[in-house]
Amino acid sequence: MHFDYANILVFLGLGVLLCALMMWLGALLRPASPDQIKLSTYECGEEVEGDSWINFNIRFYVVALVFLIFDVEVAFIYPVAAVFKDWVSAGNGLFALTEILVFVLILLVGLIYVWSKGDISWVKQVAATKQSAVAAGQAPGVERHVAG
Amino acid sequence: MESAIGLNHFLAVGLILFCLGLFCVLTRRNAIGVLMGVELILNGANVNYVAFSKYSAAAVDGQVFSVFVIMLAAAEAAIGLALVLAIYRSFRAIDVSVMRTLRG
Amino acid sequence: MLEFLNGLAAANPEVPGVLLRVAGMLAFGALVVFVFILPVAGITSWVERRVWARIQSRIGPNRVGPGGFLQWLADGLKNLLKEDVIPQAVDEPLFRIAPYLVVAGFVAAFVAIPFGGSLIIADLNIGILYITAITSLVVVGILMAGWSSNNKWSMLGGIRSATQIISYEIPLGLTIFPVVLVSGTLSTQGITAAQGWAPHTWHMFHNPFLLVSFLLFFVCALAEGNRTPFDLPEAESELVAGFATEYSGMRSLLFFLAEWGNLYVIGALVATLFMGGWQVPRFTDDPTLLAVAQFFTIFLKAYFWVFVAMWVRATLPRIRIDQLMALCWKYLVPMALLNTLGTAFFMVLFPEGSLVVRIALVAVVLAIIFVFARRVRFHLARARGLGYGAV
Amino acid sequence: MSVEIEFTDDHGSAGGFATEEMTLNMGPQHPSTHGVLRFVVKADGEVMRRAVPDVGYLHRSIEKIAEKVGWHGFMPYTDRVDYVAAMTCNQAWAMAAESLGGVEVPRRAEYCRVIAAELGRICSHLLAFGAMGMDIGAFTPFTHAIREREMINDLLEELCGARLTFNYLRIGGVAWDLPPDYAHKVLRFLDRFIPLVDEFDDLLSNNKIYIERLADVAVISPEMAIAYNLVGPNLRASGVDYDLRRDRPYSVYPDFDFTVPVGKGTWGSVGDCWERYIVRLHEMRESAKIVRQALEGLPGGPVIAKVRRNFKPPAGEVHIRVETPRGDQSWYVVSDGSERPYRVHIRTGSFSAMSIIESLSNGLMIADLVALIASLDVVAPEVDR
Amino acid sequence: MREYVANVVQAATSIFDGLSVTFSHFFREPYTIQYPDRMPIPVQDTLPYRYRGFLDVDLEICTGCLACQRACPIDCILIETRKDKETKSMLIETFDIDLAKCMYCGLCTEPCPTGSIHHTREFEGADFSLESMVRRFIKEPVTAYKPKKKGEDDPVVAPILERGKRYIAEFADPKDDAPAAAGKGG
Amino acid sequence: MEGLSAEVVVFFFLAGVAVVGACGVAFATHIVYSALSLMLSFLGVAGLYVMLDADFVAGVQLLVYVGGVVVLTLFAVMLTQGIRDVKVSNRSAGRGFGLLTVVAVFALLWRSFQAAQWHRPVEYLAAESSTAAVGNALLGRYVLPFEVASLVLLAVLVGAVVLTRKETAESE
Amino acid sequence: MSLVNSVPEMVLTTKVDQLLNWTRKSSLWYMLFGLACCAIELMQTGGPRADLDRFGMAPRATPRTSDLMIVAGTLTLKMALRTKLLYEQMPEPKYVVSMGSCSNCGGLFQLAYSVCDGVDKVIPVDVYVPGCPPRPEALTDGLILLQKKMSEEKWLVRPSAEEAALLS
Amino acid sequence: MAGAAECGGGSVALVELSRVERDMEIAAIRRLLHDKLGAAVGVVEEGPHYESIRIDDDAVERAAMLLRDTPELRFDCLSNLSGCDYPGRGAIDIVYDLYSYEFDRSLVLRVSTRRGDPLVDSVERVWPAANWLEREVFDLLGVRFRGHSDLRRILLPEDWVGHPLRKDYVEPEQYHGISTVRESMLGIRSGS
Ligand code: SF4
Ligand code: SF4
Ligand code: SF4
Repeated sequence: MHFDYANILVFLGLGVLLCALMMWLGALLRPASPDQIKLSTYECGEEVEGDSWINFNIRFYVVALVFLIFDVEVAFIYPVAAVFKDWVSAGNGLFALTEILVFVLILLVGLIYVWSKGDISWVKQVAATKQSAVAAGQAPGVERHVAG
Repeated sequence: MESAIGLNHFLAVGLILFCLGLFCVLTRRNAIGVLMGVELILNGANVNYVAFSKYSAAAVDGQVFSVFVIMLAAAEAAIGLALVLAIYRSFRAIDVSVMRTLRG
Repeated sequence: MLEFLNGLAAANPEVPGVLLRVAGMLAFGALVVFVFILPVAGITSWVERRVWARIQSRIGPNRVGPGGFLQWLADGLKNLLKEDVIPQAVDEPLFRIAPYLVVAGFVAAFVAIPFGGSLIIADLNIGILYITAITSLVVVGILMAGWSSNNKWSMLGGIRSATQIISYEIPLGLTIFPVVLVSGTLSTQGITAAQGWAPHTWHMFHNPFLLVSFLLFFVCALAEGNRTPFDLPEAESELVAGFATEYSGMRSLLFFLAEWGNLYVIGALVATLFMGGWQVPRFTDDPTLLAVAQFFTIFLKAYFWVFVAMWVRATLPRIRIDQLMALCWKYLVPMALLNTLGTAFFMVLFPEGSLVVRIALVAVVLAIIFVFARRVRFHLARARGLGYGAV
Repeated sequence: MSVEIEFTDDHGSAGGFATEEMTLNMGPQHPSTHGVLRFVVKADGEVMRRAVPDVGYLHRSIEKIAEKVGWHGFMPYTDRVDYVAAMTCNQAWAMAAESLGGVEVPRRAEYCRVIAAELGRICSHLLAFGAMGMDIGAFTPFTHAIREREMINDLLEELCGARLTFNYLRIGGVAWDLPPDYAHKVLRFLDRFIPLVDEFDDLLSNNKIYIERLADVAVISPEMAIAYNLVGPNLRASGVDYDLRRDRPYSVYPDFDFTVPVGKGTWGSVGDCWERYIVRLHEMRESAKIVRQALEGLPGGPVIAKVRRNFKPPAGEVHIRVETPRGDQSWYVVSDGSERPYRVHIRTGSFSAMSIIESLSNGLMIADLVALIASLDVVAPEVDR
Repeated sequence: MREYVANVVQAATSIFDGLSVTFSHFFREPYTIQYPDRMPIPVQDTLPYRYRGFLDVDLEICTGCLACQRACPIDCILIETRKDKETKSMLIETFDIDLAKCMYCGLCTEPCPTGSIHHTREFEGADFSLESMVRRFIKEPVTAYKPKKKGEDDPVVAPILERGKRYIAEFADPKDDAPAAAGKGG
Repeated sequence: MEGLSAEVVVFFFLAGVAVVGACGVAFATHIVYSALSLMLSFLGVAGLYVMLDADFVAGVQLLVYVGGVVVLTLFAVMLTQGIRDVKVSNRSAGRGFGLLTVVAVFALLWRSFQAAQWHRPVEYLAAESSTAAVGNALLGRYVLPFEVASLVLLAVLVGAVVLTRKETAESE
Repeated sequence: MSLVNSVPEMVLTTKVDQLLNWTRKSSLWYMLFGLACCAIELMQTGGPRADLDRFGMAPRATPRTSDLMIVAGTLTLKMALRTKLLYEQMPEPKYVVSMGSCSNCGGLFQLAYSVCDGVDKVIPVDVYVPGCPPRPEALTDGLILLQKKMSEEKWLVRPSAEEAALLS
Repeated sequence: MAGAAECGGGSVALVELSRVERDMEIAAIRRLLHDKLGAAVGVVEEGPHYESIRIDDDAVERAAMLLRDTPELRFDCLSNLSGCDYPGRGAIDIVYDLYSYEFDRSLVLRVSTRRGDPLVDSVERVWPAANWLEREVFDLLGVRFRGHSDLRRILLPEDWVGHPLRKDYVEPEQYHGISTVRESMLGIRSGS
């Protein structure tokens, strides 16, 4: 078994080697003439304005948070799922099913909670624009042309 | 087949990880750094669990335990980082010493 | 592979076994990486351009080599020769490491991907778990690339990408569960072995939930691979080139390499998990011939899904980040959870599976294909019907 | 992919956390800014606080050039005012000069103008359609649109010898009559093209993802549209049923029977991006109708009135309004009786459309900005001139 | 809940439909014209008669009237003429057209009395330098053409003049035999 | 015997990775580098798990730690500060004292663990898939902790989300 | 350590140079740099009829991965400075094709006060394509000319004394 | 509106159509404005193609307000705003082309301001569309608008010198080191 896993090491190494090899080959053959302007940050042709290393929106963080929890859940279900078949053939399927059910349902509660609290939906402020359609008919001076 | 690598080797690694984590917890002023230290400590402990599970009769228990520990570590990270963010939010800093100051 | 090496070791007792093994490992690895992954990723880029072109009434690359086949080589070499710009403002070590991480992450996934009954680098016990887990390296790599570039577009692209990949890892994992439930193992070879060559024995027809799972899995895999409609990180019309904006020449190509290579991983996973993998009827006893047939079977199945991914990409618009999240958490995750439970329930009901259900599901899929063909004919007739040339 | 978007509490938008605003420069060289427009985007993560357009990267001083090149010589420049729909700009200029000089245009010439202009409108809307798809991330519709454009380009090329910068109209008429067998070719094209518009619907318009991306995004109310002087399809998408061709008819448009598509709020609200998109798609069908009728009712006669080569309209000024694909283009032309215009000012549809973006931008996501720009069908030279 | 299901169904059907549209393109011919080397006929022959490509001048029939130079809004034609003392005829010394600057508007061809200056269907003029894009038609001064009352009889000039006249006439109203945009759009 | 030597090499390599990573966490001046070193350390430890025949735990380690915790940490870092501040506030405080404490703890533990006589059975678990074993354990002996785990996760989910949300809401 | 411009001329290096030139010209990625009307023709050139993709040319959004800048349209003075910056940000080797009268020499907008008369005033141009706008085939023609030019370049070979003098 | 239906010459028809409307309206509108604003409202100026009402530069906003809000008028749209330089008169004229969607009616206002120090009321608060139009006039003609929220150059770069649409504008020799003239390869000195 260890031998199998050693392959992972080899492949990770090969991945790195692949990159290194290409970079090295390229270094042999590619021109290099860095200068101040070339090395400046690309910003659609404008001068750079402000730093990009800034604090990021918390939305992304909350998503990562929820992810982590569910990731752990997935990690828990894997072994259970792997043996479920044996339990079924051993006639204990219903018991195992109940356990999985309880486990999953509890987490589903969590998902429903964050869902209903809007923690996994993005901030959107288009609320104000919604009613504009309603107002279409009452615009002063546009009645003549406003459709239906 | 007697292996050249024994239990002690793993325990030593676990110990080193634990100590480095401890060092991190003690010296880091950045709260996130402290949390990373905690993760290291838990990892060190986990190595021990798994090592014991291999080199003991109760084979699987150690592994199950380590899975639970990983779960707890993740939970700790989630809550801890949320707390850090909360603190940052309140004090505009995640420097542990600053927090101490603020507390009194 | 292990057996092969053991056999080799037995045949050459004078050579130290470990050396032989290590050498063999390296040789096999290098073979797979340089003779399979690299060309497949490259050729995929060419195929993609050709497929795109056809869908867009064009021809696509056809001047470089026969039928444009060498296009990928020219692109690769060209980028190799391109100046390597490392802008001043970047965090240089991380900027350099990022592509390595991404490529290493994706190459490592090939360890557990079967190419045939005996053709697999390593039949890991936790194969499928391993594949989903190793993608984390890609996430970290992309995050690093985006962050170290110190460019706003990269930053946005990197964060978007990381958020997307991690989010979709959940439904991806969940859609794998039904397969694990019915096959009772995490090993990719084990999963394949639990299916047969005949379509109705494939996992996707095991029960209705698995059929849905199969669709969800493909959707999630597209999202994991940053493919349209989930290609937000590189959304050209918004973020220029996403996390790779500042990368030039070979470095940027490495990201593309990972993307195209990942396409094959996606295809191979779909084929393995749901479509019987390399299973072929035992038409011969010659192991070599069988292995070749198996290899082509899974390769074609995988490539079919690669093609579908290209086709989907040429069809669909891109969704927005909040919709992406909503889709993931509000649609895919609950549905995948239900599928898992449903499959478990089904298994309790029919511990041996049900042939009737399998046949019925095959019929359903055939019906869908039939409707699809009708629809295609309709579009063709509409475009041609009024007697105006053949375009 | 839910239709409802949650407006619950606004996490992280106010206060210190995560709300460091990021200043993004979108453009002038950016794939989705349709030429050389620039937006200075203040964003908090993905959500924009403000997007300030910065224009003028394509300011080619066409208005000043008018004062230098003379009445006839300015015609090719009008092609470049809105190169996506050069015909209608030609038309506006011709109408302004004719109106100042009191030139009577032959009826056949008017028909030729309408045929050319409506083909140009289809051409322009095709580009809008394709660019919209591309900005939303679907590349294929764009190439299909380009393919159809090529065919119209061929038709127009046959008519006037150029694919883009037509210079077809002259003061007093059009340069050349329709080539032989032209009607047949155009009709053949239209027969084939109109079913393809349905195909575009199947491919893109009705796509769930596409709808989700556009419906209820950047809704412009009719009052706002009028206050910002939005014109053309953008105005109509907001529910204002107004089309110069019908409501202030010029040329021979009263001869034709066509409907004016108006935003109905099919998937979201009236005046959202999707409505602006679909109005254009419908207008292509209507334009096709007009072309058909014009070809059928084509009168005989000359195609150009006698106009002196040294054209000197009497002093005076006019306001001319023409319905271009980007809406009511308003030309203010002053003549001082000399052989050169004294002053030409063009207020274009894209100019007003650009000016509305800033007030719409708050709360949109970056991806929505792209959709908004595309849906307004802004063309850089028309903004900058 | 109903909306939830409706969303799923709508997404599935519309994507299904979109996929069928794109798939149908595998059964349609590509629209590409394989310029430059894999075309059945030269691309110039597929262009319509009115196509405004590079300008050309038939010096044999140029009267030296400068109408074209005056008509050009951006001065990219330069003609220099001189009265020859001896023959009393007009000599054209320079006839340059700056094709790099030209906007191919055709305004210069309209006033030409003989159709001497005209657009060709040529458009391939890419080059490494701008100077090469100035067409200098005159190597040595040539005598300007004088229209004859009775019609042209010189066997060399006559066909050229006929071409010019035809150009003027048919540009506005091309006959059926004028090559049209054939072989395209199919 | 060669097999064993290979094992030694691999062990020291992995242990080295883990320890170097951990050192990076402890000593890097740049918190983003710290986070990356953390990932390295986790990878090394995952390798050690495999050596200890706990392949499933290794997978979970990859999945949860590398894919989850590290990413979350990186997000937190990016969320809290601009880069310059990060450099500053990754300073360490009281290094001397910290070092002293750690050395003391290390010495203590080292001694006790040298002194301890671990029961060391010659036979240990065959290199079989540990996934099934863990799965059986979770469904069987550890079924209660298994269910409790889901409750804990639920609590953490709600708690963490509320924590991040509450803080944002309060300041308004 | 780079071999560029450092190897004496011999058969092998010439062959390598040929290979390098072949790859470079077979994979010209151009930056999306449409400025004005010519940009429409540039799009059409990438579109189904002319299909630049045949030659392996693909549009790119950033200068970092592009080899070629097709300046398509009127270069205003306001844009000229940005153009220069973007050009500078492209990695070597890089090429510029000037498409259309405007970017060749200002064209009809030489009369304008705000237009830069020719892109060669700001960046070096390799190939000029005349036309207003050049039809897609004309642009293709220009690009083929550029490919010809590229296939004669020397990369590895150390420039001879007079060449070096010419360069500097 | 129906008047144009049988007319062949389109643009001419438009002019005639406008004349009919105008005859009915413009005098009345002027009277209405005059009642409210007094002497600030000038005469109706007759041109060959349309007439306009002349307004003082400091009454524009009030007049605009009235025109927009009076129920019988409702000029809810500023269709065009142009400036024109008349060095002979020493004036810059600003011409407002108003349009009422409700009554389908156009109206032209005209404001004259001194060339030396052009300053006109901004109508941005009445019609938001004026924001950019006024910026454009400011940019190209140098007219300043009183009360404009964001009077910056819009089309030309911030560091541009002069206002090019003035009749006496001289093009600068170079901009940031880029010369603005090009030698004609024909030997003609073209350009301005
Ligand atoms: S085509 Fe136009 S620009 Fe060219 S020379 Fe003739 S008139 Fe001048
Ligand atoms: S080309 Fe024609 S217009 Fe020009 S000078 Fe000669 S005859 Fe006159
Ligand atoms: S060369 Fe002609 S077509 Fe091209 S940008 Fe200039 S004016 Fe437009």
